[in-house]
Amino acid sequence: MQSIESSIENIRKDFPILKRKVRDNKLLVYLDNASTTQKPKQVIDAITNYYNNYNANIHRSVYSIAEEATEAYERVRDKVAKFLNISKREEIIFVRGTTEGINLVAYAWGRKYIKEGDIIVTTEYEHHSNIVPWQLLVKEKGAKLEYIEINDNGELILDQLDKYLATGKVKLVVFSLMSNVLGTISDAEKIISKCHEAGVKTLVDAAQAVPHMSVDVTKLGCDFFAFSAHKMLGPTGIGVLWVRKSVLETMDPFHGGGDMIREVHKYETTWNDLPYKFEAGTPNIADVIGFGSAIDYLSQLGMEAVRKHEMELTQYALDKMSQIKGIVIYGPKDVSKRGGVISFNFHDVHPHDVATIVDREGIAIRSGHHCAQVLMEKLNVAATNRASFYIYNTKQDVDKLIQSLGKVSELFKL
Amino acid sequence: MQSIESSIENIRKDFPILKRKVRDNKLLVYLDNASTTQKPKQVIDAITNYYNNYNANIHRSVYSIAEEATEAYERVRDKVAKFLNISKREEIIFVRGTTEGINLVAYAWGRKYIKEGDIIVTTEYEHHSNIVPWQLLVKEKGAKLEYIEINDNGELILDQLDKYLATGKVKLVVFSLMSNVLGTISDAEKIISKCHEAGVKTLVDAAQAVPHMSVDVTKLGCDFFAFSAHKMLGPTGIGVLWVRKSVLETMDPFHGGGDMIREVHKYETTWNDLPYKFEAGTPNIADVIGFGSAIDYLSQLGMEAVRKHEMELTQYALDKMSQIKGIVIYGPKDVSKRGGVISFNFHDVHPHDVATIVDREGIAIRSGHHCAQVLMEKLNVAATNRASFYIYNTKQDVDKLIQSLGKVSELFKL
Amino acid sequence: MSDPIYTEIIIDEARNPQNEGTLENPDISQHDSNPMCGDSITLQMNVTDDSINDIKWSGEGCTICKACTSVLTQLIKGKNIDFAKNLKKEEILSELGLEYLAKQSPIRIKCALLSMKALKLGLYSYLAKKLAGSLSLDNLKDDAANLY
Amino acid sequence: MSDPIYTEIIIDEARNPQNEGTLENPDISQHDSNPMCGDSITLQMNVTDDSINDIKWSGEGCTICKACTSVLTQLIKGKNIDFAKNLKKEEILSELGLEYLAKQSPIRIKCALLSMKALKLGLYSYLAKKLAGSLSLDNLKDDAANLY
Ligand SMILES: Cc1ncc(COP(=O)(O)O)c(C=O)c1O
Ligand SMILES: Cc1ncc(COP(=O)(O)O)c(C=O)c1O
Repeated sequence: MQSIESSIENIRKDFPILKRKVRDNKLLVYLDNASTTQKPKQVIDAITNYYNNYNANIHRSVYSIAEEATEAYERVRDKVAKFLNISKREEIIFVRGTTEGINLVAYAWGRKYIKEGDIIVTTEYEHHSNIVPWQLLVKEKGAKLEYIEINDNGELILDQLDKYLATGKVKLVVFSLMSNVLGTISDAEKIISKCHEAGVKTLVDAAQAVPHMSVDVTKLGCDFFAFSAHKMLGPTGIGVLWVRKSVLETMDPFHGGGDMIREVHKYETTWNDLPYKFEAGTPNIADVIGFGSAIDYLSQLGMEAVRKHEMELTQYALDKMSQIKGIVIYGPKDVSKRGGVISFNFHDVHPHDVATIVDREGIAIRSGHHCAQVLMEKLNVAATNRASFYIYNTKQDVDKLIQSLGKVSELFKL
Repeated sequence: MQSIESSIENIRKDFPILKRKVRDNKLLVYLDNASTTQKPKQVIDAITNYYNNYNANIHRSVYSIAEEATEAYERVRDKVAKFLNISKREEIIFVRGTTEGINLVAYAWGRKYIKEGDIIVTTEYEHHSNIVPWQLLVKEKGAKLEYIEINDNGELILDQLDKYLATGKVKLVVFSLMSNVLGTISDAEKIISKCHEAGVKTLVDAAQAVPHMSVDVTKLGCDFFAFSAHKMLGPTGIGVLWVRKSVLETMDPFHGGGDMIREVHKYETTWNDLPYKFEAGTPNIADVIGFGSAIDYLSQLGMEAVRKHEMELTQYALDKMSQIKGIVIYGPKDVSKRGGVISFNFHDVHPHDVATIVDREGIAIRSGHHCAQVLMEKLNVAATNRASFYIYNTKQDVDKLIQSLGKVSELFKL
Repeated sequence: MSDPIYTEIIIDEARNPQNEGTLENPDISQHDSNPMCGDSITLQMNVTDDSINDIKWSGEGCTICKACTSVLTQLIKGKNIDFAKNLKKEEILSELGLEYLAKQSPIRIKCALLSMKALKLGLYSYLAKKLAGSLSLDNLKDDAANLY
Repeated sequence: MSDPIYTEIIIDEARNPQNEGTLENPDISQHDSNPMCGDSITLQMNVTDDSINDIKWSGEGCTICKACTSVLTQLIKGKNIDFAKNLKKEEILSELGLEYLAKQSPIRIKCALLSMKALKLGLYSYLAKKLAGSLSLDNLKDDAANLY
């Protein structure tokens, strides 16, 4: 497997947007990859090719292009299975993204199995999409939501999980495999094995993990697993919810409509086979097909190489950034325990102002609460700045960021 | 406004797929437009342009391309508003399609307001997506689902609505503005005014109507209105749910997650303004932008011209088809009361066989139950064939179909 | 134009299918349907001494579905359960010259194999009831699930 | 590179904002926040004889948000309610040379106008309570809704 570094010029050529000039004719430096990634021309071409050559609705018709479309769509399900070492393709449900995936679980599993007095455990570093659906559910059911807190290093305090499990009331533990703010990689093996012992189901929010490291769902051993295509070179509007078959078989349908039924009568209806039971209506066919290309692209690079590249960049950036006047950096210091997401703040300068100043140089970083307000409350800040890397980012990108951050110190006389 | 007929050659040039050869080198004749339509290069280009030039997550960041993306996304909301004469942009919610739109209503409105003993009224010619969500809801709530039947001409028997309304138990009446099987255009004005008088809410499934005729949502006066982009030149994976603001304001959120919140705390959360409260997670940004181009394209043609073209084609096709040996045609005979969707059967030949034979000539028609099994039961058939037209179809396309249907009679010795 | 699908054999087989009807007190009765097109088949069998001594089918289907169902029932009738358990889809398809469907038409293949799916599921339920817990049955359910 | 946004005026105004604090028993107290960035402002006012005789704000915000809030409170303080009701966003923006924000940065404009949104909503609630049912108020809620 080649290193990303050695082929980075070719990789960058695959991403048309990297030639984009913004603001005062500055070349775009895109460092908001935790939010969404850019798309290689292979992905864009797959979508275009679908629309230009075989656009048709799927699963429904016998004519040629409908068969081609159905084949192409279903082949992506196989690609996802292979990419994540999932043995049963029917466990893979296409959804709009991580958010819809988690909500589907809350509605179609949670509303059936969560009862009054039950506990759902989440963590302090979750994205809103792994908090709010559970808040809504526990409110409806008279259940309770509890939080595993983080320590000063930005890591989960897993003893707290033991405490909750000991109550015997926990029905579900949900956590992010990688924090989208701190970059922390959760000790999934430990969490899931504790839950297994206690007979408790687990949901993994893998939105930040699947794009950036090799993940083996079978080995992981969780029950629910969700992620988004747009954070891994794929199109917007598509993502995956994986559910262990034995669990999926016990779930009520979520959306009612076309394709998810077997037979509809006026007053009763039977459901289609898995996974179609959970894919009601015309799916996002073009973007599933584009997503297939994204998986091909990443597979070709190799997820180990992707991870290695990001670890190098992150180490480089952490070293340089920590020397900037007035800066605070959040999350684990050890790059082997974190992904390529660096959140930071300047004393006395609001992140929004930092992002705007940096943007003037063509550099895109994110500032805000990153849909993690519970974590912001914990860190005792309203917002942070966040730079996050992907396969097309270089040390030069980091250098530009560092230089621009220097201007912040200057302008605000830090 | 130019007629479609006079500019059809130019229109056809905008659709790359119409040059596609299928099977034994036959030029594709696409007549499954009720299922999904083809896309003009303007729509495909808008998507490509987004990915190539300003792909970024929206509503969240201050850097240049994120602002461009947010602007472009929100501008489409305005386009939808203008296209359908909706005065409040915040009433427009982007969803995956009609199916998700209707399910959103069932969950976020229905679960709150439908109680034991209540009645929801639907019709015999609904698509599964306007039946199954209500079956699920009434089952959960101990409510009842009733059907307005159709007469021999394929039109709703509206006296039956009076009967249901007279019970005083009806909370919601749902109906399709145009049947996807019979082509029947519902008498929406009458239905909605009856419901208004009775203080009953109405939901319009406009999946087949918005693409094919001029629709004025304000004038219509319903409470909920849903349709899909992919049936009107737009990309797959995007659609619209419109809800009257006074109703939308009373609805609980549907999906929990990013963007739909105002402030998230550990145990309580407040919601974002409309419509964002109902758009959780990263939306399907690229396809919303592509959808904007589809609306532009149709606006430029003019929906009156679209309707006129389809009426002409439909009349032409009905005349010719009715002369084929062994054929039965369903739905209203009068083209002013129906859209460009023609369902038909041959005595003794299964629709699947018909579609396969026709497909050998490169002609794409749909055969099956069209996600309308309740209607199939009523028509006393397992399935039908369906040819459906759009702006790029010509009388030659119809001629080819007719010729090919002749072969069916021959092969099966009808 | 050649229409290899709609050969005279197939049209005839579908027009005059064998073993259409129902059984009085079937030992096995299995319904299955194809949500895409509405094909809907019920297969009924009587079993004596591990042998399928009668088989009938009823329902709606296209030419391909009917022809294949007819052929399937003819192949199975009088054979023992092990034969039916191990029947391969290729054996049905080749009888009617439809082998290429499996490759060329992922959608029409479902029409051809619907009755076979019902057969495998029906046998599964029947044997599962008789030999509850026996592992050797698992392949039947999997066979049915992986037919297309 | 020119950085027209971060002029000395704005940085100074934000570093030393006027009217920061809280009131004991405010007649009007309105909180609003920007879900995108976490800016979060509470505006409090005392009203006597239709005149806003005291105004304070508290909360978190970026340089632009703070500077604009400071300017807004200075403009309003001592003025009568009608003045505040009719205050236009352009008046705030021009004080700080930020007019172009409205066109160029649909996102940062929200930072600049958050306090104005709170002002309009706060007045709406206050007046609605006083003159329940009066139609002349509707524009305030709309003003707030349509600021950005
Ligand atoms: C009348 C009608 N309603 C609803 C739908 C469902 O639309 P979608 O599959 O885009 O959700 C369709 C199309 O399949 C339709 O024709
Ligand atoms: C950890 C995590 N979970 C969930 C999400 C939500 O993903 P989406 O917005 O694609 O639904 C994100 C991204 O925003 C994320 O970073």
